[in-house]
Amino acid sequence: MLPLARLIDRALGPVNGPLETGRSPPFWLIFLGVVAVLVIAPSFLSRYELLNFSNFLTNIFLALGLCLIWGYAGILSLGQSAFLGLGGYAYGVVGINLIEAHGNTWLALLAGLGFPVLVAALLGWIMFYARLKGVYVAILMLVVTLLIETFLNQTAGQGWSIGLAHLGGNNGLGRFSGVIREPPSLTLGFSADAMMIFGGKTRAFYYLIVGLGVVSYLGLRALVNSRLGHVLVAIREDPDRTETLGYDVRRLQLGVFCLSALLASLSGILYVSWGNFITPNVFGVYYNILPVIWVAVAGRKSLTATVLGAVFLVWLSQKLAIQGDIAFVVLGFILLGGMMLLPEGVITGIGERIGRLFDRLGIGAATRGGRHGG
Amino acid sequence: MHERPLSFRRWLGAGVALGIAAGLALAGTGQARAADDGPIKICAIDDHSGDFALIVKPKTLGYQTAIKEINDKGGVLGRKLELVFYDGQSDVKRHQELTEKCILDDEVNVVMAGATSSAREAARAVAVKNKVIYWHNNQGEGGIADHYSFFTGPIPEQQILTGVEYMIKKFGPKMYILAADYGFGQVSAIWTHVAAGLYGGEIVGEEFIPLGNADYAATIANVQKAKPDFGVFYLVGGAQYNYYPQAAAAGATIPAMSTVNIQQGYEHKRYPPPALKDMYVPFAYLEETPGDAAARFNKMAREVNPDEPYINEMTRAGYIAVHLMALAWQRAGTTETEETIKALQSGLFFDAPEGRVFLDPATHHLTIHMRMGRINEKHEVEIVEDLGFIEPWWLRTLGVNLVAKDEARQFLPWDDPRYAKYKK
Amino acid sequence: MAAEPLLETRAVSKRFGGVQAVSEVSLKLAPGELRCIIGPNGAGKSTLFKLLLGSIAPDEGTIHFQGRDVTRLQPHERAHLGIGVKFQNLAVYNALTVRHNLLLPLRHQFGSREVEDEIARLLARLNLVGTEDRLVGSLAHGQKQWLAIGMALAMRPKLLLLDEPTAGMGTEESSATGALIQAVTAEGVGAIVVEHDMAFVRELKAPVTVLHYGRVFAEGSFAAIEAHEEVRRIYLGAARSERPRRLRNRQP
Amino acid sequence: MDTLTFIVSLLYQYADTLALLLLAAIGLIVIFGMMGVINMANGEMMMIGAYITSFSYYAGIPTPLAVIFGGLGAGLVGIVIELLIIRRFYGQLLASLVATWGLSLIMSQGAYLLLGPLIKSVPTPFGSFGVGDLSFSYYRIFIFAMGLALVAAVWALFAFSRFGLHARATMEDPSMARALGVDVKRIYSLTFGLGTGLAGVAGGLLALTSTIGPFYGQTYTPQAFITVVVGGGAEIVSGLLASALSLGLVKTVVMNQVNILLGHVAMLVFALVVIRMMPSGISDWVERRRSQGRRA
Repeated sequence: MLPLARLIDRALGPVNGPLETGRSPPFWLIFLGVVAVLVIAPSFLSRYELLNFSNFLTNIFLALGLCLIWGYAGILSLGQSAFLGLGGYAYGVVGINLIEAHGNTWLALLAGLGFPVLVAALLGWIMFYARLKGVYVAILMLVVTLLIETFLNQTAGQGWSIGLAHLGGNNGLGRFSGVIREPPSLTLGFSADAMMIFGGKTRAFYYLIVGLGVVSYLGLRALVNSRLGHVLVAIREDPDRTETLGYDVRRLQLGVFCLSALLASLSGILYVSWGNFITPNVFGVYYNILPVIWVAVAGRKSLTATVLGAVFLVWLSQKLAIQGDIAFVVLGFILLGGMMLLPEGVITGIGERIGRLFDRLGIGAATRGGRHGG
Repeated sequence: MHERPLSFRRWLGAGVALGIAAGLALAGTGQARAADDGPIKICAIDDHSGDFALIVKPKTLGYQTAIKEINDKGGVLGRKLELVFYDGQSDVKRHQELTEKCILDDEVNVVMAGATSSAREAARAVAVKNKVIYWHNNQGEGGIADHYSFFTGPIPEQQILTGVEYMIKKFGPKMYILAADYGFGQVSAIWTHVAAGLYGGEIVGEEFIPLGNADYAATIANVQKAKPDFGVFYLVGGAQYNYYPQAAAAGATIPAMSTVNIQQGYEHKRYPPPALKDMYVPFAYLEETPGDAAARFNKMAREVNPDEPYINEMTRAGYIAVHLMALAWQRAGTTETEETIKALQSGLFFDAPEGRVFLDPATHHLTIHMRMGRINEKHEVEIVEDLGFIEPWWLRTLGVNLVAKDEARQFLPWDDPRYAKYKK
Repeated sequence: MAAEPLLETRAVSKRFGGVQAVSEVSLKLAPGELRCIIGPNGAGKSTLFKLLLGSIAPDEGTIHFQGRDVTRLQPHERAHLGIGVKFQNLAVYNALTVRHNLLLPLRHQFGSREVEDEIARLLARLNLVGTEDRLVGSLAHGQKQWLAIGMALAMRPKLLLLDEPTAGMGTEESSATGALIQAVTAEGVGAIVVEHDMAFVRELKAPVTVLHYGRVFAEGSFAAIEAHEEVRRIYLGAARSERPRRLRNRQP
Repeated sequence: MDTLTFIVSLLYQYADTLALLLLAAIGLIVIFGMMGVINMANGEMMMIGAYITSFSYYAGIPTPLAVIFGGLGAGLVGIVIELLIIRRFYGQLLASLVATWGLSLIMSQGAYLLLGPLIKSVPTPFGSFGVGDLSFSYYRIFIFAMGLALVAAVWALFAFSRFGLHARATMEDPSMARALGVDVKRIYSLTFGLGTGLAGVAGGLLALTSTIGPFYGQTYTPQAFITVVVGGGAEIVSGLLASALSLGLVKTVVMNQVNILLGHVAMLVFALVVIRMMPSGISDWVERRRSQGRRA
């Protein structure tokens, strides 16, 4: 074994367990390379490209959260965007009310992270403590999110205000009132004259997302390879059995569901900070099918594949939008085709297949079947 | 114990990662910047998929028709017009992203985007922030006063006030409002209250229908119980159109007025008669609009796209917007934004398919020749009254004058103290 | 403390819709006692099993474990009290290694140092030495069954519930399993084996309880049960007389 | 308004709500109950039924036959889908759910691309009748009756036919059924086809009183889901009936007394309360009460 590999193995111990794709030294070298490219990217991207790329990246947290609950813990939510939306709305409502008085958005950030988790806790308590099974959880979440959309759509009237924040119905938070009060961008800092504003076009925002993305990715890798991660996989494989091994499956499911809501709400807050805009659309069918497509197509049992899949597919659906009508059909075919041909995910699956081909040809070293955690 | 040989699989996974990152990073870095002698770019973001595709698709045809017509005559300022089209997918966030792309990436000269008020606001906010001229080209709830924003669709004082006044005179004072339960429907309902107050009407019932609601047994009974003289319907989207056949089947059809049905969704062509009998529409444009100009316009549009099922009010609005921009660029002698806005505010008029339109410098809305149409039992359109040329006067009565003073807000009927008493 | 049974059910009953799955079953099990529960298909064996492990609660009756009423406790709570379970199906985690499978139960009571010794001890006992880092998906069928029993043992249970522990095993493997169960009970662990395979029950030489239509039909030594005319009849006639059992909760 | 009119009106509305819940959910719950699969493309099957009904009608085929064609067409499509797609996801319920969601995207948007947004509606038959000040549609009452008739037909099919016997055996224990000589794969294909066929008939029936477009069926999907969640998959017929009757009551009362939005909200809240209190579905709960009553 290469000494370098041993060194990396030791340094990366917590994040480098068997429950994640990509554990070899070359992987980590390339990982560092990618991070380096991300760090220098703003110097060669145009203003639009940076803005657009930042937008793509805001989705990562939503995707990671879905990957965690679906791929690792076996809970599929078809309404995951509900938490993105609730996070965005809660952040925006508090932000609009406090930005002028406080000059920062710390409390808004807290509200944006906390509110969706509370909702997730309530729904999760109902669903998991009733031992509701998989497909019910999946479709109930879809019904819940669609109903939130319907509710928010009708909040255009004057009465629907929370303090200074007018819910604005279908027009979006803070709109549809004489004076438009947009939700503010994240404004963080510890003294009044050293506030940092993370608007969508700023490099600060871009670096914030890249930083949070790397931290979340590594943090989740550590989580899934920890004892808790093993328990989650055990719950996915067989909840009844896991219970008899002394684990309170309901509580763990609830906990991981709340964590995924937290991640989704982070996407929501960043999305609002990016464009100062959020509408009930984010609760609709398409916003909820998109993360499912990313995670399913990329490979739901791998955080790495999920991140790559999310960024690539968001980029693709924007490209498709430019082509016109065919966007949804193509996405539908990608989802269906991906699931039928490579059920473990395209990114995971193609890699595995080519790896096997090379093994057969005697190129490269033997791989141990399935050790990638798939 | 954890010894694991390198595998091609892992190499590959990482390679894909790097490839995508690099691809994204490099995508488009080499794009050529628009030169001043290149084409003038008009960004159009219309829904060609999703819920609103049916009503919005004809709008793109309006842009295409105008651009073809202008380019055939040599373009503007010696430059051709070019349509940069994106599918908004009936998705608000998509409108926001694509507007960013139009402005920052394609560097277009004008943005025309969004049909629903939400998509409009998403796109408009981006355009305004980037100081780019924005057009909204279908009917709307009105009230927007903004330096960069221009409108070609009819607004409440042109449609709702006149329409309700006509209906009260013809059928009596009692009306029942059915409105889609979102911004547009709610504001239109308030305007209807205002109209009822101004013209001696009485609102005997009001119901807001969630988007996507498909069955109307309760609503039909409620309407019948209230015994209105006529209905005022602001129903939006496929599921809400269900009201009409269901009411017809229950034998509960009443004369009704709408500002969105027929002129956008051509329901009279899509439903077997007589489901929409006695539907009254105060319209700027229908394919059935009388006159040579309308006939010429329909023919021109059909040459551009023979498959379009119906030339609707949005086709006309898109068509006018492009022509007005062309006139403004011509008059300004440049495509520079501030100069162009000055030209747009210089009193432009254009011979639109329904008659002459005048772009009001003070409010950035149009004076429009409005007509009242009735759908008969065979689902043909009868023009029952010529409502005449109606100015966009409401914003002016609130003191808005965009020539003299910039604004960046939307006035809603509840912002007008004179109307406070009509609200419930 | 022989007076206090390890496990006692007092007239537990469970209905599913219109079907009475378990009816007033009363059982007693002493520490270190081994008991087999048999019965034709649909006799209520699996329902009783689920009632004992706690994944369903009885409609009536109570369940006591070491004198404590556990009727309303959840499976994970019962697991911590010392009830270990091995399901009929191959309830091992194919996506995890043998080591991680064992770690799941072991982590409750062992620190990182002792846990290694415990794993080694279990592997030796289960004939699984050398498979530690293999994914469970790649093990042979019998090995998986042993691992499943091992995971139940890893909880250091006082009572072991085993549902068809030898399903799908060859004769030799079955004998080894029987020996393992007997060895465990010899250490003072009570065990209930729900079994369909009469040959294996014979091998265990343990007292037998026969369920029929959800009721305790007969009880006694294996020899007595084997000789029991009525038992022979219901077993042979089972296929014909079985009432349609409706399947509930067909959720994934 | 007199009391009679009020009662008739309320009953009519209840029947109307019930008809929608039954028709939207019946195909879904048959497939879910028998196979455990949630067919996310149920709405699209209704769309296919509606489209075929409309095309047939305008091709000169009598309306009842047109609706039957709609059901047959959707049933055939369902069998093909089962053979090509669902079959690969046996035992992976979440995966089959996601795959059918992808299918739903393809079918709705594909129908839009191929056939456009404009499908001619079919005229509503039968006319109307009046009670007091109000008038009502005969056809809406007819579709309520049809909803009940379809439920009864499903019950009879499973209770009395050979297919039903095999299907029930398969549902209870597929490997046992296989051992007894049942062609389990064929049963699954036919069951899926039956479910989509029912959705197709429902789509055709509702098409006679609705706008038809590519997204027509999706309108009914949330209500259908709630009905299935509340009903549970264990008892197809009694589950569907118990669920639709209770949900319909909640919705009708709230809609009548407050507004439509709260009618929908009340349905969801009711569903959440039901699953918290009776996780195995309302039919199981009802049956248990009943059997307790019998015992007492």
